[in-house]
Amino acid sequence: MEPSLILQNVLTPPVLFFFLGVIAVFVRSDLEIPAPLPKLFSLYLLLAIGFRGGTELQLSGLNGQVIPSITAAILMSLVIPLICFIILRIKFDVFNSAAIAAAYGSISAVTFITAESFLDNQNIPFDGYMVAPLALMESPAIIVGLLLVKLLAPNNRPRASKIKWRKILHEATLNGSAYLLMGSLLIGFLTASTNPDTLQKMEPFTGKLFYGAECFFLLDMGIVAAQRLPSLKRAGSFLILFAIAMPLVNAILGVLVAKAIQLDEGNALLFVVLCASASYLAVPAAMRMTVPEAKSSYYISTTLGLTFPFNIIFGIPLYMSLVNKVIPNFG
Amino acid sequence: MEPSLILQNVLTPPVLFFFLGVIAVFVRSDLEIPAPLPKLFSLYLLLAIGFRGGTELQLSGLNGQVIPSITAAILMSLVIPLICFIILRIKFDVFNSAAIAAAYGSISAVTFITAESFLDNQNIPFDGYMVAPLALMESPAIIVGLLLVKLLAPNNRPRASKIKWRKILHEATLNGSAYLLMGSLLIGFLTASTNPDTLQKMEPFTGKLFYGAECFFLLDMGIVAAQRLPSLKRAGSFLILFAIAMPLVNAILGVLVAKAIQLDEGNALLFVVLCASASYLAVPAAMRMTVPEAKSSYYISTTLGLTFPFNIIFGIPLYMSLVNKVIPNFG
Amino acid sequence: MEPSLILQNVLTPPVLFFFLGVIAVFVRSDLEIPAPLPKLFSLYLLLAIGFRGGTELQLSGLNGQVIPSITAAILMSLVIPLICFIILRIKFDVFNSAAIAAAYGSISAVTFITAESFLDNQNIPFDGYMVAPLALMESPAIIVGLLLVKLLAPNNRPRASKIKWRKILHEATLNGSAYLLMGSLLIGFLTASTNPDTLQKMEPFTGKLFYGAECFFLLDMGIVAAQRLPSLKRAGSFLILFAIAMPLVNAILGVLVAKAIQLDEGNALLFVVLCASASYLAVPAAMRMTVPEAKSSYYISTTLGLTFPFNIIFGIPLYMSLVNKVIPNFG
Amino acid sequence: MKRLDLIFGERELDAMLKSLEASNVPGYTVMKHVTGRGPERVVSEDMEFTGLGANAHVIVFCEETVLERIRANIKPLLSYYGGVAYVSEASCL
Amino acid sequence: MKRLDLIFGERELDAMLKSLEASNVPGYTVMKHVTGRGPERVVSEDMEFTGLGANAHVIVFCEETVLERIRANIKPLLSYYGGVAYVSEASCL
Amino acid sequence: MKRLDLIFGERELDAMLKSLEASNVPGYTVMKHVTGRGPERVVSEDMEFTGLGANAHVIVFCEETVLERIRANIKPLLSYYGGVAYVSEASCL
Ligand SMILES: Nc1ncnc2c1ncn2[C@@H]1O[C@H](COP(=O)(O)O)[C@@H](O)[C@H]1O
Ligand SMILES: Nc1ncnc2c1ncn2[C@@H]1O[C@H](COP(=O)(O)O)[C@@H](O)[C@H]1O
Ligand SMILES: Nc1ncnc2c1ncn2[C@@H]1O[C@H](COP(=O)(O)O)[C@@H](O)[C@H]1O
Ligand code: NA
Ligand code: NA
Ligand code: NA
Repeated sequence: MEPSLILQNVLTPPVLFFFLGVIAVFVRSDLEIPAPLPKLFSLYLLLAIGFRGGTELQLSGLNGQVIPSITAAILMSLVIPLICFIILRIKFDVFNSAAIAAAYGSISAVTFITAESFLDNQNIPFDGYMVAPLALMESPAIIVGLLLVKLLAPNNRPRASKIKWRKILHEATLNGSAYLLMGSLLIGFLTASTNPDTLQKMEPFTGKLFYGAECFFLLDMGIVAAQRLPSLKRAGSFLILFAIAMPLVNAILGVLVAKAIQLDEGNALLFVVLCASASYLAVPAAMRMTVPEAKSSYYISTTLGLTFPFNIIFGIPLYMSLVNKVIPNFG
Repeated sequence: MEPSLILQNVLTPPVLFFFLGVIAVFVRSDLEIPAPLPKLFSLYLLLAIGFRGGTELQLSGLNGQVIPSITAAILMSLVIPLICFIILRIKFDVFNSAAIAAAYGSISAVTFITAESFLDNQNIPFDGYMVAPLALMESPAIIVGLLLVKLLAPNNRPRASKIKWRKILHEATLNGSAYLLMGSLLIGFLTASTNPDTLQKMEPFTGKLFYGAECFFLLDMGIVAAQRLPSLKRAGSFLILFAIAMPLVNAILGVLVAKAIQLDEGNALLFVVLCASASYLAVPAAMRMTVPEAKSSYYISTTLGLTFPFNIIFGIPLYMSLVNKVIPNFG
Repeated sequence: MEPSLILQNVLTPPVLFFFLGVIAVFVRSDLEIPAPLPKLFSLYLLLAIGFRGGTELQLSGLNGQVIPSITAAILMSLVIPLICFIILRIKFDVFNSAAIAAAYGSISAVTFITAESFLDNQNIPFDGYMVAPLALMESPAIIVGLLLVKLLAPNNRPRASKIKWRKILHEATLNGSAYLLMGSLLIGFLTASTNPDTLQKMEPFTGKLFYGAECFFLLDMGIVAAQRLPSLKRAGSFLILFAIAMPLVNAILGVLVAKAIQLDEGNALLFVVLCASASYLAVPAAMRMTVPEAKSSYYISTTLGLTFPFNIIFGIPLYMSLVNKVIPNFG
Repeated sequence: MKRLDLIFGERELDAMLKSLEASNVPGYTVMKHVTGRGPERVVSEDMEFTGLGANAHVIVFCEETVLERIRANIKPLLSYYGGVAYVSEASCL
Repeated sequence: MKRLDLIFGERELDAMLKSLEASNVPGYTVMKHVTGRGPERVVSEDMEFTGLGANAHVIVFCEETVLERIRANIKPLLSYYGGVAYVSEASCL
Repeated sequence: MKRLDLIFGERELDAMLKSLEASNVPGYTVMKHVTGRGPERVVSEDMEFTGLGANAHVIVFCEETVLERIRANIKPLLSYYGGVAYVSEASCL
């Protein structure tokens, strides 16, 4: 079943445009999407999924699966970095281990979006409020990562860089992408509560345009991901293995939790994808500032160069069949 | 009534996104919308309101309230700078007074757009041709500002900078934003006259997308406005007071004129907002070139840092209730 | 008949916005669309016409006029550069002649788009698959241009710059714009074959938004074209004449071929426009790299500064009446 | 040979370049979207959309004699509109 | 007079500028979106959207005495976060 | 220590950087989207979307000996594609 699912996934415009970007690098085309255009699409996607998630959260209310999903998601973003850290310490120092671990505890919004498109394509229903867990998994992972450094870093760390609580919380909640996602979620929620009429005026921008903009951004992500591969090679086989195996491990953990909190098929996939995906936005930005001892090429080349493509291409359909096996479908 | 109107105004997506931007600066989030993305949205908004205004101007024809509105608007953009200038001269030299005065005589397109959204939200009808006064209020205010400098500036002004008539007219009518707004208006008018079928092909771009793009731009405006506050503090309390009180004075003048020319409720609000708003696009660009003696931080920090947020948040609902009081509603 | 057609063409939003840009330069307005915003629109338009063309190619299948159109188009893109080269050699050296010839053998996607809008406006049907010839005419022209240099360039060309076959093929097929156009075409084709449901999810982005984005881009093209005029003057009257006369010659060749392969009115116009238009994207980029001896101002100022505006304003309606005369209409 | 670094408001770029051309410079290089702080003003990138623009950084490599002409032409512009100009030694590679 | 060229990660820009201000510089010029390679890292433009950003290039024209203060303040930042700093001679036009 | 300023067409950037790497430079800094005028060509920002691109400005701080190697490698590229290269003195902060 998986091969056909993978094929179905690969033959959708977002994934095809991702491939187009990857191939552009491999065949050395000079196709490029100059800065700050990728930033435009990145900001747009965060704003749009935040806003839509907020409106759906309001519509569904805080009952049913919402609270369990959010609680479980936050828990996962605390636990996964710890597991990753232990594994990474086999090969890396505290700084690098903590930074990479935080990235894997956090999430990738674009992987999430692609999973939503996949579900749409398979006509499997899911709830818009799953954006809330998405928005809430960035900060805890960053906090765990910084705590690990604060507690376990060698004492000879230069004084100037002692991480203070204030700074940890600041980086965890207020870095640009986390802030925009949370803020748009709140605005969507508030608008749906007080001004439901205006929702349809936002719809062409946050809704209709979304799928195409996602394709455009994935074209760029393909280029960026493929350009990370050389530095991935330099990072060594341990990290390469980690970047593929860890998402699988996290996905298995995720599907078990999803079963435990009785998520439906669609929501379960999204939950698993949150666990299995790794951050290349909020976490690298936070780590660069607070743990400059960690090599940014490690956490960027793994998350962007390997885990992201893996999830986009193979991961999502794989996790889908995992969900189908573990969670009985009462469709 | 006003508090509830203000609350209703504040709880719309554009204003909420504006707040999101403001708060981002206050809590020191690293959210930023890198140049030239704000320019993209600014150009888009000018093109879209110009085009739509032009089509509606064609549909409504030049009869009825159109000519009086335009005449009154141009008059206001000549009178308001004079009043402002006299007040500003209490504290500032000719250069700074003239530059700030010109800004307050001119208009802010985004304030106008937000007022339109407000009316939409309140289900109060208004006419699209009010974009014509909007487009026509920039140039006269610039001309008055430059004339004040030409006539009243001290004689020891360096020769190189003597402003010539040509230059005054050039800056007044041909600076980028005024030119794009007027041009799009004309194109909209021409298209509606000769090719009405193509209007609906423009609609997804100039119409449907508009509300969302407005939100995105207001997010940036929030960031930019909040970043002006420190230099506002340095500008002193006189200017701070001016930036709040002057819009109110201009709004009162505006509502009296609106009553005199018998504008309907909706159009009256738009007219008042034109009077009360201040320019941060065309006028600063023109003043920087022709009156470099004026401190740009003065006219920018007042218009962008204070008058704009004030109008967006409190001004519009306040002016609405002013209109409701002064102009009897035959709804 | 032509004057009225020209007027009808001129009074459409895309052409009017083009004029707005041209006039902005002539009256020295400071309106500018800063980089990389034009690149954004350029990438978007290529992606969108590619994708739409691909889907329509799938829907229409490879029968009927498709194969003849494509074959004829490729043939034209091989023949036209040879004719141009012979003419250009009267005045220019091998390098400049080959580079300009390649540009005129290739195509301008925006001219093509404007022709589609023109047909739409005239309610003349045409087939979406004409994007396939568009996509396939860039590479052959580049190959011919580079071959001419390789074979005919003086022997004292520095060794470092000997063009290798590999490089010729690389530049011809893999430069950014050709790659994106072909790739999007393929993705559109694949999506329409395997996932027709997702087509309507792309529609708001690749379809609805298109006309407005085209207008915005043409505004920029107007600015850019007008800015090329001074260097055109320096290029001399031979090149100016060439830039107007050559499109006409190519159009006549094109209409004869279109008649021979029995294209319908609409498709015939598009085919003629492909022949008559000249490249300012793929070809200049390729020539700059491989034939730096050629002056880029020659091939850029002719294609962008003269041929493009001529085609957009006069060419398209002129070619339409040519098509009407040569090809009997069984409407 | 000399290297001249000019930093000033983007809006004055055309005037400055015209003035450089009048001084017969052999060439120049322009970097836009530059920000900074002088004795008085802070120039930040976020004001670009307002039309105020940021700074431009212009580099000119030229002979001493050309520099004399530039000095005469540029100084009034700089003192009127603001901006700075510094000279260092340079030589062709 | 001296010219100081600082090149380092954009994310450290605020800290650097604060440190320059603390050294009482008369002004500075900032170019962002700069890429490059140092002994260890390659910085490329395409990572901008991730929040990692590119490099910033900061130029300061100042007197020797100011340079001393800058050196004291900036060196720890550079050695901790990475980045390079070079000094050359310059003079006012 | 030396400072090398290279200014040339963006499209040649890859070739130039490869050539710099071959000269074993310790690092380099790249600024793109640079415009300017040389003896022949005017390079303006508005041509970026055509794929012609603008100029790139590359700065290399290196020792005299490295400069020798760069000179040998870069000169042919510059004379073929166009572009300029200037050297000045510099020292580490
Ligand atoms: N000492 C300095 N070092 C480097 N750049 C400076 C210096 N002073 C001024 N600038 C630059 O020159 C621009 C214009 O200066 P001003 O006209 O003095 O505001 C500033 O925005 C800075 O970018
Ligand atoms: N030798 C050099 N010449 C020019 N720029 C350099 C040099 N070394 C480093 N850089 C710049 O400084 C940045 C930071 O250097 P690093 O912290 O060593 O990675 C690099 O990305 C380059 O842009
Ligand atoms: N004398 C000069 N001073 C500063 N920049 C120059 C000079 N000459 C050339 N350039 C720069 O080098 C680029 C390429 O020069 P060229 O190949 O001569 O057209 C120009 O576009 C300018 O940006
Ligand atoms: Na995760
Ligand atoms: Na006003
Ligand atoms: Na052609």
